Amino acid sequence: MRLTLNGVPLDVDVTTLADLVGPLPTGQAAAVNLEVVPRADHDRVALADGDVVDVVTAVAGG
Amino acid sequence: MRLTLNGVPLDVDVTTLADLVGPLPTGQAAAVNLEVVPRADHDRVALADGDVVDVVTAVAGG
Amino acid sequence: MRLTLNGVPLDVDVTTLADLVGPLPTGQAAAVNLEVVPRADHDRVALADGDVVDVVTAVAGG
Amino acid sequence: MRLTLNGVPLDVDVTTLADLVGPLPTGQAAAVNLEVVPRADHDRVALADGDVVDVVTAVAGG
Amino acid sequence: MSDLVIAGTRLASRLLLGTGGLPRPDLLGPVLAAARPGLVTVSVRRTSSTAAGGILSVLQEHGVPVLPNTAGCLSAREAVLTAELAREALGTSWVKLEVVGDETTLMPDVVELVEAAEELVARGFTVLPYTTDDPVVARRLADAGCAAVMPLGSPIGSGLGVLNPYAIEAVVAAVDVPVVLDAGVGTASDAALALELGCDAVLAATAVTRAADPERMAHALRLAVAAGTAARDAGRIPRRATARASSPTEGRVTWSPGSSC
Amino acid sequence: MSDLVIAGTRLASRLLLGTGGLPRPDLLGPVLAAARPGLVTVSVRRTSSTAAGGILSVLQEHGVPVLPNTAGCLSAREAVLTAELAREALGTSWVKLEVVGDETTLMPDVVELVEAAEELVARGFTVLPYTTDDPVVARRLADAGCAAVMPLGSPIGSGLGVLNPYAIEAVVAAVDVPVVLDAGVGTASDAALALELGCDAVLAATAVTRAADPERMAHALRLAVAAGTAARDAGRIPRRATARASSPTEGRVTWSPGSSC
Amino acid sequence: MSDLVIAGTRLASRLLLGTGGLPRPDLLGPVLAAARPGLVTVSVRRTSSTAAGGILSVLQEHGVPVLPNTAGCLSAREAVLTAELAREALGTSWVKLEVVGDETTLMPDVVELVEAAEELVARGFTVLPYTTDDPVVARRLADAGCAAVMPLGSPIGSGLGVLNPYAIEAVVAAVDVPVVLDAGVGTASDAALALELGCDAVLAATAVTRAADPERMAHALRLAVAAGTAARDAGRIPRRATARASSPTEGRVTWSPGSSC
Amino acid sequence: MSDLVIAGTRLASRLLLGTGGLPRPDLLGPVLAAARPGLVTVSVRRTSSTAAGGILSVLQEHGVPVLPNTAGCLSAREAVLTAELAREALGTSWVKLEVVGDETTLMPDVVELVEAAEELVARGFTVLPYTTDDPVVARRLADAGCAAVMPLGSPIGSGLGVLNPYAIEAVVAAVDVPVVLDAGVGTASDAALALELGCDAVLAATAVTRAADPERMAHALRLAVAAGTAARDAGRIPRRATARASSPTEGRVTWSPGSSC
Repeated sequence: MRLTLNGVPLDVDVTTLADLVGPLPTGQAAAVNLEVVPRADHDRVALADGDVVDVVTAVAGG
Repeated sequence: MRLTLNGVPLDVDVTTLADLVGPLPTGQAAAVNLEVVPRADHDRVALADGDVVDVVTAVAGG
Repeated sequence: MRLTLNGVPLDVDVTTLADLVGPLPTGQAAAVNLEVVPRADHDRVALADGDVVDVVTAVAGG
Repeated sequence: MRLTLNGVPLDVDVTTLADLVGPLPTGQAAAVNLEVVPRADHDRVALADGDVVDVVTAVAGG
Repeated sequence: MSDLVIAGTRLASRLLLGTGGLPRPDLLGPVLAAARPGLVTVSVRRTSSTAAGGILSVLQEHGVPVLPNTAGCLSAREAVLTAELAREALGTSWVKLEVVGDETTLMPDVVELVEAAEELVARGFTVLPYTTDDPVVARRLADAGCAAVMPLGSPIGSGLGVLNPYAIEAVVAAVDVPVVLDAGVGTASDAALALELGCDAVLAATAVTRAADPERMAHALRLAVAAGTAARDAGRIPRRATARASSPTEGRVTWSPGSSC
Repeated sequence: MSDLVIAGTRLASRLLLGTGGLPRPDLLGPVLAAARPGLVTVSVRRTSSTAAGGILSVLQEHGVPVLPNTAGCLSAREAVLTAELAREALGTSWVKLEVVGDETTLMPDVVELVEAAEELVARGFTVLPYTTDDPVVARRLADAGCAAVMPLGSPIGSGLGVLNPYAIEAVVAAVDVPVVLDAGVGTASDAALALELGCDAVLAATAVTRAADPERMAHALRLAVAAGTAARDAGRIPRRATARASSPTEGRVTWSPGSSC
Repeated sequence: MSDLVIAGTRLASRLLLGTGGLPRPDLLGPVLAAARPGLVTVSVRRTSSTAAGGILSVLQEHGVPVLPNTAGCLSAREAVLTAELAREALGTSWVKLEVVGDETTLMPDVVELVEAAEELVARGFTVLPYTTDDPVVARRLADAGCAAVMPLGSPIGSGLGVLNPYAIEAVVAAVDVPVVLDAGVGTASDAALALELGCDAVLAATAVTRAADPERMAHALRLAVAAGTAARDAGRIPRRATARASSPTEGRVTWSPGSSC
Repeated sequence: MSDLVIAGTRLASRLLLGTGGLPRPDLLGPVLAAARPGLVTVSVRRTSSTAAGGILSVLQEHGVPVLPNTAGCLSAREAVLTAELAREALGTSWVKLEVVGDETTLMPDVVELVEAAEELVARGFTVLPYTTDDPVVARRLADAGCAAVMPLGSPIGSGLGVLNPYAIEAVVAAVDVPVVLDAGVGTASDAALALELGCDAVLAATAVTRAADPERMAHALRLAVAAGTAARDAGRIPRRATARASSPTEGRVTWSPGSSC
């Protein structure tokens, strides 16, 4: 399956968001196609070819 | 016919806007129910009971 | 003897500055004719008719 | 005779200030040993060995 | 600086004038003669109100183009209606757009202002909005098709001058349309400063009309606008933290260092 | 405001001009034509120095009275000598008295200044001292017989304008002789402000001579001085912390409070 | 002044801190210890970016509540997405809402800002918007349900302090929610001034993180905020144009008027 | 910054306090406890005057060194007499030298001041002169042997703060002795600013004694002086005309440029 992860094209063989990003530590979050996916749903959200996935973390700023 | 002219209730017997306000000099304009009526249409616009008519003029300001 | 003490005319019968002002507490000082007289000299300085004596004290200020 | 003219040592054979500086145009003035010499006295003031002569002129400034 | 052109129209002066607040209507003529403004604002009000009318003939006499305003309007809707009334009354599609957001400070409500500007541009008006000193809002107004932007120096009638010169410079940098400093001018130096900051014109009202001598203040502001324009064109010296002598430092006559001075 | 009179002499303008710093001597004529100054300062320097001379004929041509200065002098003694040289050279007893106390800031040394002023007055000079913005020193100078006082707005050549308007107003209040703002003017609004603060005149040098276009800046300052003078005479509006409408607040056409607006 | 309460939450300090710009990440701990801030902002960025992470454990260690921001967002839509990411990542519904309208000045785009604020309030966020010093926009934000408003003193990172104190006072007067001065603080006196003008808190970032000694500046700002708060509560003396003696005017010892003094 | 040392004596604080103007004498104790000043000024007055006495025991109780002033003196001669009276009365050779030149502005007469300073130094006093913000006079005073210089920020009791920060910086640069900002402080930010400008200490009187709550303002100024000192030591960020982001500019999650945003 062809995905984009944090802006980088990627060819991986995964089914769910959890498969791709694993368990996220506190301070991180994931979005699929620019919609935030709550942590609890990561293993219920199936990824599709062409999906855009982003994982963010808290950084110094502001 | 009961009208409001410049905020003041009025009981008059008129048919058109022109009947009510006469020929307006340069610098003045009239509105019926808060819609501006071009000068050329004053004698074509019929007034109805309850209409709100305003006549304005340029004054010092700003 | 006619003296001026702190701007007020005074008729007194004294010989020395000490006679007039007594022992001054800390924070006070005396001058005769606008010359400061050290505390130790108060009983050695004789006053003369017409002398101007001032006694000052520290006050809130500045 | 050894003079200083405008800060520069000079060996010249002159008698008076006028001999040295000639007729000064309007806008100029001369001093000998840092004393201004009125124009009218230039040919009456004798110079002596070691004298310091300055000639100034109006310049743009201020 | 060449002449000020707004929406393709060359104005006769970089001083614009408001007319409200004169103690006597007959002062308007002398004030106009002294100010020679490029535009003069008027308001439109009900004929039954106590507001002084009869102003147009004086303006015509002095050959000054009129710029109706929407002063007092509290919403885009009100401002659009007022602009339409003014266009019909005065035969001009130019409008100084004002949407007030606060009756104490008379500050613009920029959200309503942008909305009103878009609507009026769509209706064919030449829109000159009275706005804050916010460069982002100014660019929005310019992008919406406004013919100029009119940021405030300080609140209307306050006479506090340009409270934030930095912001006015940012507005000037942000837009390609003319910038007219509006509101807050109190005296000549305020007007000159506005031009020096890069504004293309200044609008004064209270500064003139409520001065002790309105005619003389009108004259003062005309001179100040000309002065500020010329100074800007002349390219001022940079500000320096240290002094720099303006007289020659060499050639002074004095005692030599060694002598007893 | 009537004409400026110093020591009984009516000056043609409230703008005074320094001449040092022009990039080319031939600019002086056009600058004088544009500025039309009431007085023009010059320095006196050794004929052998590199300082530009030949200035007097240009001044005469433009009919401008000359005011020699004692720029660069570091003591009363030096200043008196320089003033005497200038009087002999230029045939005028007027002198702009400068005694510098610090070669970085070029600030006056007021102790030496007062001493020099007293000496020069005693020698029959008409003394215009360059001083600080200290009202007590200004009064001392006036009491010593100076014909005017010339407080600085900011350091010479800095272009920082009037750093302490409060102090300049205090100087104006402290003396009965004319007050000339000297030093620090950078642009037109600075000059206008000085007049508005109550100064009787402004002296500019670097602001003009080192501007990108000296002739135009000369013109700008002439206008600015006229603007500031007129504004002061016109009686400006008071500064207010709150806004005050300049358009009528009554008679607007709008939806009634009850309607859906 | 009692403790600062925002959205029902009592904060430990009126100093809020941004964390971006520290030269070394290990300085964060000492800075927090010195500042003891009421809230600390963080950004959310892709895990693959070079932005320094690992910040949360340091914040937890110091017991400081985190306030995620939407820095860099150019539209309401982007800001809402970023706020949602932050809420999910950090488990807080608080957000410092930033919508930038100009990449040079980093000034807020107030039109997008108001829209984003409305949307985020509707989604249950506690919204603290970074805004301009415009009181009308501030009131719109408060009316939209924002928990505080955060007007800028001057552009982000400029260190210019409060460019328009008048406007900040107007913002304070316009809203009932807490006012946090955000952006522009350069040093201690800027922070104290903000409190004296009526702000309820100050947010500093660059002033601390890019100071030569961030830890010491953090300490300085903590003291300054306390100083400004106390000064405001103490009721300062009014400003006077004239002097007023602070020492007794009677009872001095001196020569009598008639004597030769 | 290390401790403040004047004439070899280490002071406990960079805040100095004047005591005149308290509404009730019993406030002095709490004010001293809140301010913890390094020195406290007093005046000397005739015992028969109405001026409040009994102050020394309170000062002793709080362990604060006393600094007598010569407030109200109009000439060097008067000031020397007053200093001698104070030395005899208080057993200290320290004196805050004031020679007033104008009873409206209470500005120093710097000519008399320098003369008095020279005389008092010759008589063995440790002289701290209250002076103007003139760097040349400050250097003269330092050269005369004064132990510190105390330039005014603005007139005594005016609360106008530092009217000319440029001048205060010039004074700091001009002398090697400690610089104490004296007069004009109105509130905490003024005091912090003075330290940031390079002053070594601040003297406040009216700001505290006539505040609505003197004790709290004393506390505020103590914090402000500490804040300003720390900020100066911390090395503030430079002022910039343009913004600089404090959050990372990379790594944001958003719509790609090509998408419909």
